[in-house]
Amino acid sequence: MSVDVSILESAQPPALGTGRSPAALMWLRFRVNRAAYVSLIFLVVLTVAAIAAPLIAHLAGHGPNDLYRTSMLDSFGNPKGPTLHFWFGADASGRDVFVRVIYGARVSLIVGVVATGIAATIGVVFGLIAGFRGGGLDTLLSRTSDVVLALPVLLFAIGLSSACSNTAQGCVGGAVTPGLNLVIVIIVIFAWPAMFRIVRAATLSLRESTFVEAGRAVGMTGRSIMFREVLPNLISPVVVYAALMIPESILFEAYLSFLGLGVPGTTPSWGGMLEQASQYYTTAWWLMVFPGVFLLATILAFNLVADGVRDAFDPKATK
Amino acid sequence: MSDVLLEIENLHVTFASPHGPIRAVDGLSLRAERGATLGVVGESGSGKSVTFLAAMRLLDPATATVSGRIRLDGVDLLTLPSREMQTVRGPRIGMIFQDPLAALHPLLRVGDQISETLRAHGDISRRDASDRAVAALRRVGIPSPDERARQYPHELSGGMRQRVMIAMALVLEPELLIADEPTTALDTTVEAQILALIDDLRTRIGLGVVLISHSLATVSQVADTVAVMYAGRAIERGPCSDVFGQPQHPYTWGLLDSLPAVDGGHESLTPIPGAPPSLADLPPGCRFGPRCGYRMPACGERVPDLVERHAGHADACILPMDGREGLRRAPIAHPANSEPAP
Amino acid sequence: MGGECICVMGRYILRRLLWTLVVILIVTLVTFVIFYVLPSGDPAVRFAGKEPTQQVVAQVRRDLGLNHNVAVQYLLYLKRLVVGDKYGWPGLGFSYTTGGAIAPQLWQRAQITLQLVLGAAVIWMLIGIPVGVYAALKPRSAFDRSSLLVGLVFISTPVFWLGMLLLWLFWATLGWLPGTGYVTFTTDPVAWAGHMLMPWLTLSLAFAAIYARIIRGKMLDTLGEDYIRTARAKGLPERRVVTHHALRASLVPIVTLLAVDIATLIGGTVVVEDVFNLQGLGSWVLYGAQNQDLPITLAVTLVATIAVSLLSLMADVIYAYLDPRVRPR
Amino acid sequence: MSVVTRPPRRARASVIGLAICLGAAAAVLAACGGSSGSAASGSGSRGGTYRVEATDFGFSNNFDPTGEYTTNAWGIYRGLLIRTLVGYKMIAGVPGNQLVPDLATALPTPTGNNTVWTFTIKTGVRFAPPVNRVITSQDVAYAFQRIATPALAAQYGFYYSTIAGIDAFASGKSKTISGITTPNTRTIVFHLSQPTPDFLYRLSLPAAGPIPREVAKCFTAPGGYGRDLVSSGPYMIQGSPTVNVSACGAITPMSGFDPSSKLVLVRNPNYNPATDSTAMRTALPNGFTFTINTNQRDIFDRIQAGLTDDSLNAPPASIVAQVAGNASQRHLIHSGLSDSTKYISMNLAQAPFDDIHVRKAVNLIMDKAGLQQANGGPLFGELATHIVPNTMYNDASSITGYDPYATPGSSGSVSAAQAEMHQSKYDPKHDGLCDASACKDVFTIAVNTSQDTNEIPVVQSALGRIGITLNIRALPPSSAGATVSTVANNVPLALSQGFSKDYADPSTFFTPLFESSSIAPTGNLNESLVGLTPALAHQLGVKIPAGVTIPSVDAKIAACDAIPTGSDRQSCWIALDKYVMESVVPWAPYLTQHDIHLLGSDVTAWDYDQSSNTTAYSHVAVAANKQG
Repeated sequence: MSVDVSILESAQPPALGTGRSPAALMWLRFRVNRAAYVSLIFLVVLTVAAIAAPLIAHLAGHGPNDLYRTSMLDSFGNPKGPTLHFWFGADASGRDVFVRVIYGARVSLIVGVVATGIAATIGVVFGLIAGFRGGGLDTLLSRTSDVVLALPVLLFAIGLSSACSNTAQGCVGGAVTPGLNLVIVIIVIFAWPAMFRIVRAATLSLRESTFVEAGRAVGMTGRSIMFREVLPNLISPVVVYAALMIPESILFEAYLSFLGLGVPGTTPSWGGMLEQASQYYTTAWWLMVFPGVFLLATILAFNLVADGVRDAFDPKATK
Repeated sequence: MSDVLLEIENLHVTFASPHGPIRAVDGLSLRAERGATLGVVGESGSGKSVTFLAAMRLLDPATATVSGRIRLDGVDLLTLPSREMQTVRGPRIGMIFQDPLAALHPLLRVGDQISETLRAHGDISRRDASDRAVAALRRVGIPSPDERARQYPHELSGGMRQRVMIAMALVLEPELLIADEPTTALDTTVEAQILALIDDLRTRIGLGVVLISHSLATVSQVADTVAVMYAGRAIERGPCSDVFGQPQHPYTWGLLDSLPAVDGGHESLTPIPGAPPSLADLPPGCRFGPRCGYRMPACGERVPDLVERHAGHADACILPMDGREGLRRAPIAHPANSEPAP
Repeated sequence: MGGECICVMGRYILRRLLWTLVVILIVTLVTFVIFYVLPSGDPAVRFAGKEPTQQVVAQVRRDLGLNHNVAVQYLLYLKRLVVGDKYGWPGLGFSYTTGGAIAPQLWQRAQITLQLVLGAAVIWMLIGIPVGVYAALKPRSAFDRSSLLVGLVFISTPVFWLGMLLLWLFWATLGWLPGTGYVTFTTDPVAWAGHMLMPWLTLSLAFAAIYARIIRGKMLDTLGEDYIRTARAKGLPERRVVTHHALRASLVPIVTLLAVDIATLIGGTVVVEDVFNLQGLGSWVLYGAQNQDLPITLAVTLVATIAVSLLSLMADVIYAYLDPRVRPR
Repeated sequence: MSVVTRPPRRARASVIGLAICLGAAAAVLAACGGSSGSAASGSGSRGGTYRVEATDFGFSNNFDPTGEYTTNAWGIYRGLLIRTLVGYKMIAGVPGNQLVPDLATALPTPTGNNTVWTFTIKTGVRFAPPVNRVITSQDVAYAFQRIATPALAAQYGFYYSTIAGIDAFASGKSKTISGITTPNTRTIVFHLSQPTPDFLYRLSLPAAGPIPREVAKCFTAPGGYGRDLVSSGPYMIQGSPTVNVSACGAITPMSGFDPSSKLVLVRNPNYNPATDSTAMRTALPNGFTFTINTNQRDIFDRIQAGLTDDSLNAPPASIVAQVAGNASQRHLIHSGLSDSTKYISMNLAQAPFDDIHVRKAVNLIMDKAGLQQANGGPLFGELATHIVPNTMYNDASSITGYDPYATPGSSGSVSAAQAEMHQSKYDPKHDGLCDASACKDVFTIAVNTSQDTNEIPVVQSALGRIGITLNIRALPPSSAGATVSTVANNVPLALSQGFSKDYADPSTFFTPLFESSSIAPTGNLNESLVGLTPALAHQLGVKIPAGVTIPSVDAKIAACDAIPTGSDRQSCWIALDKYVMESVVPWAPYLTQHDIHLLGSDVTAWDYDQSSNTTAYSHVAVAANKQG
């Protein structure tokens, strides 16, 4: 509050971390954040479960697309709730919700990581080029990102999804087919501009800084300055923002699936399961609760980890 | 000069920080008198502002620990219930700050900021309050105060803003005005005007003034009494003319030597070598010791007390009294290994 | 001075309005292009009945105005927008699927969406401000930390899931609240509020968390400002220092944010309207997009664009009113 | 006929009894014997308002009868607003599909080899306000001029293409339709350019009902007249009398109809019951309201609370299960068996379905019981085993029980299917599985509505047992329809397809679905491409696999269609039905859906209109004292 700032400034820097590598230091700072640490453990367990989904399905005795319509559906086709053998109950086709929830983690994790990876890469590369080169290329890329952000997301997603669903080939010569592939494409299209802007702005300010000047003075080429001098200095904002993009991508996938634009129902996904649940939630709560809790927990965990990553990179950011 | 208004006794202020406690003020004792100006001088971080923020109880209790006594007319402010403290701030003590642009609320008209003070401390109608605000502006010499009252801080000049601050601090006619670096952000001509205004008000309404400044020159213009602070302690205190005429502490010497002479004829400008110590990690003994050109082994043993050596003039240095004047003229070249010359 | 100020303001507003027109042109064009570049089948066939003959398809194509090339169609659309059509002004045309005029439905649905969004905004401000302020007054306290964590949970909760969860709990299971659907305020104010409560909450919780975070940050910054120290030094009661001085300064930048968020939601409450069966703009644009009903899609896109432009303009004007420092001089 | 972009939901029978007792819904069996089922008893009293709610009217032509092509509208027209020359009794079952005279005094006997049809119009039948005058033969003739006006986009105008001179009128070469003459105000004669034995059925469609020229001439775009429809039936749109029809410019929409919110019908003061029969219309309620309530769940809550009486939407299986399980509410469930078939469509020009053995194997492996359950169980539909629903055959005895692909429990037979697959060219390993690459990731269009989505895993699981794996795109109904009906998309397999009759002659199934002439580049109904010739394939961008000849049933359809209505014609269609199922195998049919209605407790009489596959509005009654 009303503390004379100079007092704090005159204090010595913390003794913590003398003689440790920056990575080890960050890990130390990350581990201090208990919520982030627990979240990371949860995500690791979830990832292992997703990879081992066939094994878990085998142990449960039900495949993700096995139908138990005589035992788990009533004569009206309504699903039955959790039992000893169907821990999370059955869905409207008599499939094991537990096994499908475990399989569903695959879609969320793949979308979160792959879409973010692609979008972040595009954003970083374009941002570096635009910020460093400037000129017409910068204008072109910046305007493109503006236009993308102005696109009506839903309309575009629905249009792209139906246009690519008309024929067996999909669209863009078979490069984009409905399902996971298309979902990732849609997310990437709408996610890269934000990263682009961050990297571009950071690059612009770095371009004027002394060490880049120094690089030029010793005769480094533009490209090597860009990758050897500028890029390393961008790692912190890029990693921090990319960490935040993962939960956003997962949420985006869930929305698309909920609106029927996501992966087809035969591939278990949490958003898709929740879409089905929306028809039954008043009578079959288990269809909504289990996939939803997993979805929430995963997004929350990624958000908490992102918080932890930000603190680890920039301890001053938290107030 | 016997009418003590504010008396600070053995004040300690400690801030909690991740790197250990910071002892910002450490056993300070001071007095301000009615109708007189006390100048408090020191580098930034010497604890001069913190002392008076503590007196106003404006330090965050979550981070600052305050002990000792601060008496206003004999009443200890530190133990006063916070509700009563509110009736001290404003009606009894007014305070103005270094950067008037930052210290005035940017979104409120200056007149409203003054009348708000009035309304917080008395049952007064909106109209009367704004009339009195205009009058207060007029009193601090603001031309066309009606118009100015309706303006926002950013629309005024720097000097004008500080006048507004003064008007606001004095509108409730307090006994004491604490001016924390009131002229630092202003240019020299405006500084003179503001100092003259403060001095004028002091004589006109018998106000006690505490003038906090890092600048000896500023203080020397208006102060009756001067206290020099270093690293949370007063190291010299006395009537203005004595402190500037016969400074006793090597730090005060250093301060005066680093001052450009007004006549411009001084041959050398000598800055004090080194930097003030970290308040979280104070040196043993005299805090000025490591930077002192006259250091003796005994300096590192004990924190010297402030001792009154002439009438009203005290210092906290263990150098023998009789040789000081000579020493000041011939400082030793390498303070670190120095022995005082006989 | 005042007159000059108004004149400068007027020019600024005019410039912004012109820019809005440009944005409208771009956005409608983009919508048009998406509709034609990413078609999900021939719209004329879709609206030609169940067993269309080629003549009927041709006739429908003419009736829907799809027989012109895309550029001409777009220009005709703009012309009708400006001049009006047989349904009045602005010429928004008729729905391909129902044949009904767009305009009256648009206003009707816009009202529902506005009620949803404004109600939610009130709720998220009512939650966000006190939580943010209190957290800022006691930074790192248990309240501060837990409010951050709970806020993060809200931010991480998919809106559609939250909606279903609330419906399941309070409607299907406990029966405390009426379920999906909408009742007009004039029909029955209590039923209206009952039907809107869950949609409001669903829409507002994540925003409440975000706003609490932002307000906390702004308050922390503001509380460190010199003028807060001045206010305390004047002997103002702490409550007044917090509300009148700190909060006031902290909320000014929130105004812009709030306006932009509200504006974005006007075309973007798709999921909440879908879950709660509210026939607002969001569910309409979903319907339009899924059924290739271009006039519906265009109308909602248009309204959403105008809302974003006008509200952000309004926010700037309000900002200038609240913060004298940014007023044009 | 109608492609099911909207799932067909209509049917035979009346009360819950029949429908449920056929199935295995044990929980509700108890209800069957004692079900009082107020329905066909029809002992209601006069008065009250029959209230219907729907999430959506879904009108295809804004309620203008010239182009309107939805069952919901037809049910309202027939029962309440439009009297055609010939009509139906609007009751459940086979009798409900039999023609009776309505506006005409008698069913005519055609002359000139089914080409000349002469009708006499009853006296004293008058239009409702604001027209108020007697209906003449010119009003019927005018309806055909509207059908023939291209700008009005009559959506089933093709049914009238055999009327002499209709093309000349359509192209503007003639001011009148030469094949329709009106010797006097009560007589109308149709001259057909070729024999059309089922022409009477075609005249029973609502577009053929009388339309007053003085009003309708003012509407020159499709759908416009729907807002000012002038009734010839016992009810009319509320606000009709206040419409000023003195000049086209003065006409305003009738206040009782807002396509986005409501359709309110009140008694037509000009209706003379003496010109009608109670066998067709009892017309007991004083009025009808059709209100849009977009909240489906709310509709059924309101019905159960007695706040409304009926819905155009089918109740969800979960609600039906709940009501059926409650003895005191069970009687509120009523249903009819719709004249529709739900099926999986296979494309005869796409591998692996170009091989009849694969198509037969698909039929043999299909878990029809599972598909039935996915649709809500036996209460929601009967298993279909061939093309045309039995209710459309006057005498279905020779096809009842016919199931060329019967399997135990109708759950599919792996051994039978694999034995069939064994003979296929796509089983080179002869292991009974579809081994070829064409059998893997078969591009499949499905529908993403809740019930249709439930069918996907059932089909996928069944086909997996004969080695066929699917690459499924689940689309919204309209997108799915548009995708499948665009021939160039070459969709090999389409799930959740449905077709329902326009009138009760099997030609309305066979002609659009299997005749080569109905193959069209877009909006194609012959999705299996039965009768596709190499020339046509080339033109449409379809590549028929080498060595494959696609069977044609054109000649058989033409032969049956030439037989005058009667038992010979019926036998011909039944034989064709069996032939298609065994020798063409374009489909795997699985369900004839029940049209389930959950009724409010105020309903005292209810019946099912088999001709329209809707509630028989002309036979319902409500407890009059309870309502205003």
